[in-house]
Amino acid sequence: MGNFLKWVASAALVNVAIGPLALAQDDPITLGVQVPTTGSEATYGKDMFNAISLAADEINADGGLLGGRQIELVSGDSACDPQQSVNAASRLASLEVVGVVGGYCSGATQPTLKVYGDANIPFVIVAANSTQLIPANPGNAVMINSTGNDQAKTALDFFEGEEIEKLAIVNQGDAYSQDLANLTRDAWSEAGHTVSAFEYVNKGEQDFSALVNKIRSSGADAVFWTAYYADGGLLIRQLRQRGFQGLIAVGDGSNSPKLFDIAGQAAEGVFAFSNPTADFLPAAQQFISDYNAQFDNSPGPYAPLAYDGLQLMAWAIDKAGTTDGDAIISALNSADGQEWLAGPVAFTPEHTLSRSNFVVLEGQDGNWTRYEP
Amino acid sequence: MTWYDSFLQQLVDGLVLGSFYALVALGYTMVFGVIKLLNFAHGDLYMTGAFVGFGGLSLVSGFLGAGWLGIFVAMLLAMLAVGCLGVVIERVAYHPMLGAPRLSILITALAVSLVLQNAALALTGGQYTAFRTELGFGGFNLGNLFLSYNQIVLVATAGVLMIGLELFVSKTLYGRAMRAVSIDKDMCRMMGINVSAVIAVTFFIGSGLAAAAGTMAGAYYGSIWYFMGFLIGLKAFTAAVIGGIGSIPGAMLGGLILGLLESFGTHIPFIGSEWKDVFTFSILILVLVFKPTGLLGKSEVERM
Amino acid sequence: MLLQLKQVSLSFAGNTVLHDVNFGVDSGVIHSLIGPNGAGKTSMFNVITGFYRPQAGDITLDGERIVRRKPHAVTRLGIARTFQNVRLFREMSVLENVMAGQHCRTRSGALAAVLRLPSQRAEERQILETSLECLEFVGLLDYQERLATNLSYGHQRRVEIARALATQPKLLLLDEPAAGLNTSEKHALIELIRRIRDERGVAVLLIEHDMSLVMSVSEQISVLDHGSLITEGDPQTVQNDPRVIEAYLGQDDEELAL
Amino acid sequence: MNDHSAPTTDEPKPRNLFQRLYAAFESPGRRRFLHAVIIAILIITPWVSSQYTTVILTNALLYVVLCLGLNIVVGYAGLLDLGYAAFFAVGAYTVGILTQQFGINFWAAIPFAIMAAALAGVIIGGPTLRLRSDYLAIVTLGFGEIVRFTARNLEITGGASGLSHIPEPSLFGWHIDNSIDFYYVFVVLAVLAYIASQRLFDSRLGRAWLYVRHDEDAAEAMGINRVATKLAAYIIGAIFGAVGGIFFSVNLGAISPESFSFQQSVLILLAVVLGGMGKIPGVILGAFIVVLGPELLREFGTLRLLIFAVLLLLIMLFRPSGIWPEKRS
Repeated sequence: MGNFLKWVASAALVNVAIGPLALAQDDPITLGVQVPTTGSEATYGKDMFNAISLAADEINADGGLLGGRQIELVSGDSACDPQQSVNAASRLASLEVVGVVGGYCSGATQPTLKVYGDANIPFVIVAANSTQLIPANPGNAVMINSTGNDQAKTALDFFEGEEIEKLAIVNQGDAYSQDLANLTRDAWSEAGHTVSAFEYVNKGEQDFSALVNKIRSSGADAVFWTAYYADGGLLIRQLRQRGFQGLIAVGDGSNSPKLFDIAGQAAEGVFAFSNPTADFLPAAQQFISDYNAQFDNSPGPYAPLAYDGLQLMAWAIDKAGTTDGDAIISALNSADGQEWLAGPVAFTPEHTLSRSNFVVLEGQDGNWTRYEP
Repeated sequence: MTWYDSFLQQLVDGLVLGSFYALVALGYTMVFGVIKLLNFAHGDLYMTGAFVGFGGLSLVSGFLGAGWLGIFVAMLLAMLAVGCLGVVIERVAYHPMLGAPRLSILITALAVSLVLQNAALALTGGQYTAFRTELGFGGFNLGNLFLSYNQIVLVATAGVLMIGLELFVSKTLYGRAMRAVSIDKDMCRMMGINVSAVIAVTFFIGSGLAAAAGTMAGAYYGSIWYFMGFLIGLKAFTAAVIGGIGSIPGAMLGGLILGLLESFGTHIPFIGSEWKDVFTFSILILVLVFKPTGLLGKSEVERM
Repeated sequence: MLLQLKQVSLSFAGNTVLHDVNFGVDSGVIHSLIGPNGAGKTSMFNVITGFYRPQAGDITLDGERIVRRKPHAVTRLGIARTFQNVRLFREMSVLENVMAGQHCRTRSGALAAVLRLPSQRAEERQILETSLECLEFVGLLDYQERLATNLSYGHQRRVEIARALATQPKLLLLDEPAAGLNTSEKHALIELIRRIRDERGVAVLLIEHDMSLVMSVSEQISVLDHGSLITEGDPQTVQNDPRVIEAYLGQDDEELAL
Repeated sequence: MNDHSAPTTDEPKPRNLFQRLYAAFESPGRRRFLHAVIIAILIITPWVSSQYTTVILTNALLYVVLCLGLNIVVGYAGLLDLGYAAFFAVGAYTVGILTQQFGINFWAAIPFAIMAAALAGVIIGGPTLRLRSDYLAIVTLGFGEIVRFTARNLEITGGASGLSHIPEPSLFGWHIDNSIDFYYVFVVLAVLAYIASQRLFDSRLGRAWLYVRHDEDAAEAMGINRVATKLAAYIIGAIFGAVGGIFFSVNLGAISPESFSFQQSVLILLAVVLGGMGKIPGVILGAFIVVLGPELLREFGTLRLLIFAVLLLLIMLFRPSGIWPEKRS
């Protein structure tokens, strides 16, 4: 029993106290990380946590913030559940963190906005991008992921450019992928094209054979998968195995190189919509290799945004020159094109990303390359 | 594709999916048979089986390759290991609870499920693991009907396992003891049957079958993760109940029916696939309303 | 006639259990139903109380049809019963057991309970008083706090009778109330049965194998054999009826020994 | 066991620490004192603790309401329910839709939500009550999933994103909007749920649940309508769940299908069984454990649920009938 507890305790230390153990100074700057690290979404949450801690390590190694103060991260596991994330947010607020970075599940992020708002804590929302977050934002939060509208627009242009007529759209029934699917469907029908199939699958389902048959018999020219890479990889495999010849495109939840691990050969020639990610920015090559070295894994779809989120927060703290909430919030909103991995950051008056720079990627030789039609 | 071809394709696909459900449902139903426990950790044994099978395959692929031969060996390893794990779980977590209220054992099973899931989460870091094999995509067409070799091997393997189980239960001493224990434990004790041993064997076989299904699913679909047991556990439970929980042929039938329901449920005209699960659960409820003990379940003794 | 069965037939999977039974119980009498094992006596109880549905026939209580009614409805109309093998709520106290009987004589529901309405409190008092009175009647007032399962078998039988009386029946059905009792307990039971009729005016219909008890307590006896009623009458008549002797012969002579 | 000649009280058995501790609170005087202390602690807490504590206590009190409701179904009537979150969802969504989409006043929407939940109780209970408990388990699970999928698929429920901007309620000019306000709302709800549970338990209906649970035939022979009694348990349990959901929705201001998953149902059931089915203080304890446990383990990051599960397993192994079981069983 004693040994077990020791094991648990040491394992927990490794997990939580990521940060400048060796260089710790007297007065660190504590930042909260709100991502799901348990439950079915932990795959994505842990990936984001890793990227954020990587960014914190880099900043700390460079001498920290505000003249040498180190960043210390506190995990706030949201478990992708609204109530749990409110609990986590309240805990972070009570710990008086200087800022919070994170936000993955839109549904779980939304109720936390008020918690941080009331405590006047700056919040960089890195992945959650439902349009419902915009009016719920009391002004202390900024969203650095483009909203579904931008992506739907990119998708529309791309599919039209490829002369697609009948489009099959598949989502996973969660807020993010359903939202993107609905927006794309509406845009596609409005443009006078046919949505030949509009389908749902459950997260964690492995067998898509019935779905693939349905898509095939609907005569779709192209399939658009709006959800995440893990199940997307399985769908792509099964589509190709069953002889679907048409075009396959995936949304930014699937733009991870891990898609190739799961889908294998079948992912060759698959298109993805994405912010310019890690893979083509010179700075990002370093990120990928660092990430691989530290976590023995390649970064997932939201790792670059998560990394940027912490960098942005650190930049704002330095710019504000203080840990005061108001100063940091106004510094965040003054961002004018700061750029790390996922492109320049600047905000609209609604605190959302002021640009859409979705690009189209193509799977080639087990990795993403920029696609220019 | 014509309507007819589409129908046949759904049928074949439903049967493939159903054989996974059936294999997992068997474990549910067997454990329920002997100790009247809804073993909610069963889906997680499937997950554990997939990971052990994955480990096993990387061990043996060096000299056996990662084709079906290697996968079979890995599957046997997984069955053995997870079978033993099942026995250990029964000994540690369920056996001390046999006198407790049945709901308490159910909650214990939930706790075991949480332990397995979160241990896997901690050990894998939450990552999806690609289950790489050398299986081809090959297959053949019968008219417009496509059958892959993998599907055939898979269904055949599941079939062999199920027939083997049926033979074991009906022909061997242990199998008969198992049936006897499911009817009256106290009587069995008086007759000198080692009830604990029978329960252990039941857990071993049930867990082993889940591991077999897990390994095959990993190899066939190509990726595994710590949460993969949840949904199939739920579905296998559903399948076992449709067939009549406690009945071995019932679990097989229930698994196949559920597979077919899901396969056809995706294609119901006018309502989209988002209603597929609503459709499946509605059928389940209807079955139970009209046949309260499942399709092949023994009907209750009349009251009084 | 308080209870009236007309041409009642019951069968299970082709096996006839009751065949064209015509049978009646007068108000305020102690009436016994006897017959060899397997004659269909308990089945008849189950038909009367609504646990079994007869395939044919009619049953009335005080002129009201009770056939095809659910057991709880039959109880509400005034028939209470005990079971051949005592069916108390074993893990509940004796008093709580008896209180069950008052359920069908009260009506307050969830809302009244949550709000503790005066009517509900009055009803709870009534339940308690009636139950205590019934316990006192069977002489077990001192045992009210005990768990039913901790009582002796004889006492359990009495609790079951008290519970049945708490439903305030017109007719009480006792299924082998003397089984498993010793001689002194049997005498006490005879006295209790008489008091139930004399003091409470409840008619009693009992199934019993103990012929001395039957003969001493009954005013009317019906004999059932192979699902058919073979004779009826006062103890003297029945005792001397050759058909009765025939029905019991070769079966179990001792049961007839008086 | 068999032949007690004289009426004695049940002989005291050697008692362990737990039992003595419980016994200390069985006498009415001490219980009243304890109630007063607990109420006082509940009132003072938000003024002496952090916002975080207030928020998780609010959550725990919500669970108290839900668990007491499920306890009526599972603990009193003995019906296994794996889809209790469905009632929680019906309450939350009814209020959410009526207030946010139709602009109906929150308090006016409550009766509709309660009626909707009662109706859901009838729909779920009606056809299923003759099933054996294991079958009941899957049917209730199925209903729970049907409700969740329906919420996810319909437009009026906001699809997978759910409903947001559910207006905060006001009561006689008191605008209930911050975490302390909601904390007190849930204190009131939990206390009401406690009183209601206790009163139901001590009533004719409460006893009827126990009779039916112990011996259906004997209960029926005593004039108790088995089906109506069980249905009443479902309906009342549903109403408790709906009340929890109603205030849950305004507390968070946003609801989405993931709050009403199978795991949610399981967690509530877990609290009930862990604490001690049928025993009100036990159930309350269970509710606090399942909410506070994972929170206290937050330090452990990803491992917190693993540790929680192991602790849970140990508790069940050492206290198989729950931590604070019903006295008799």
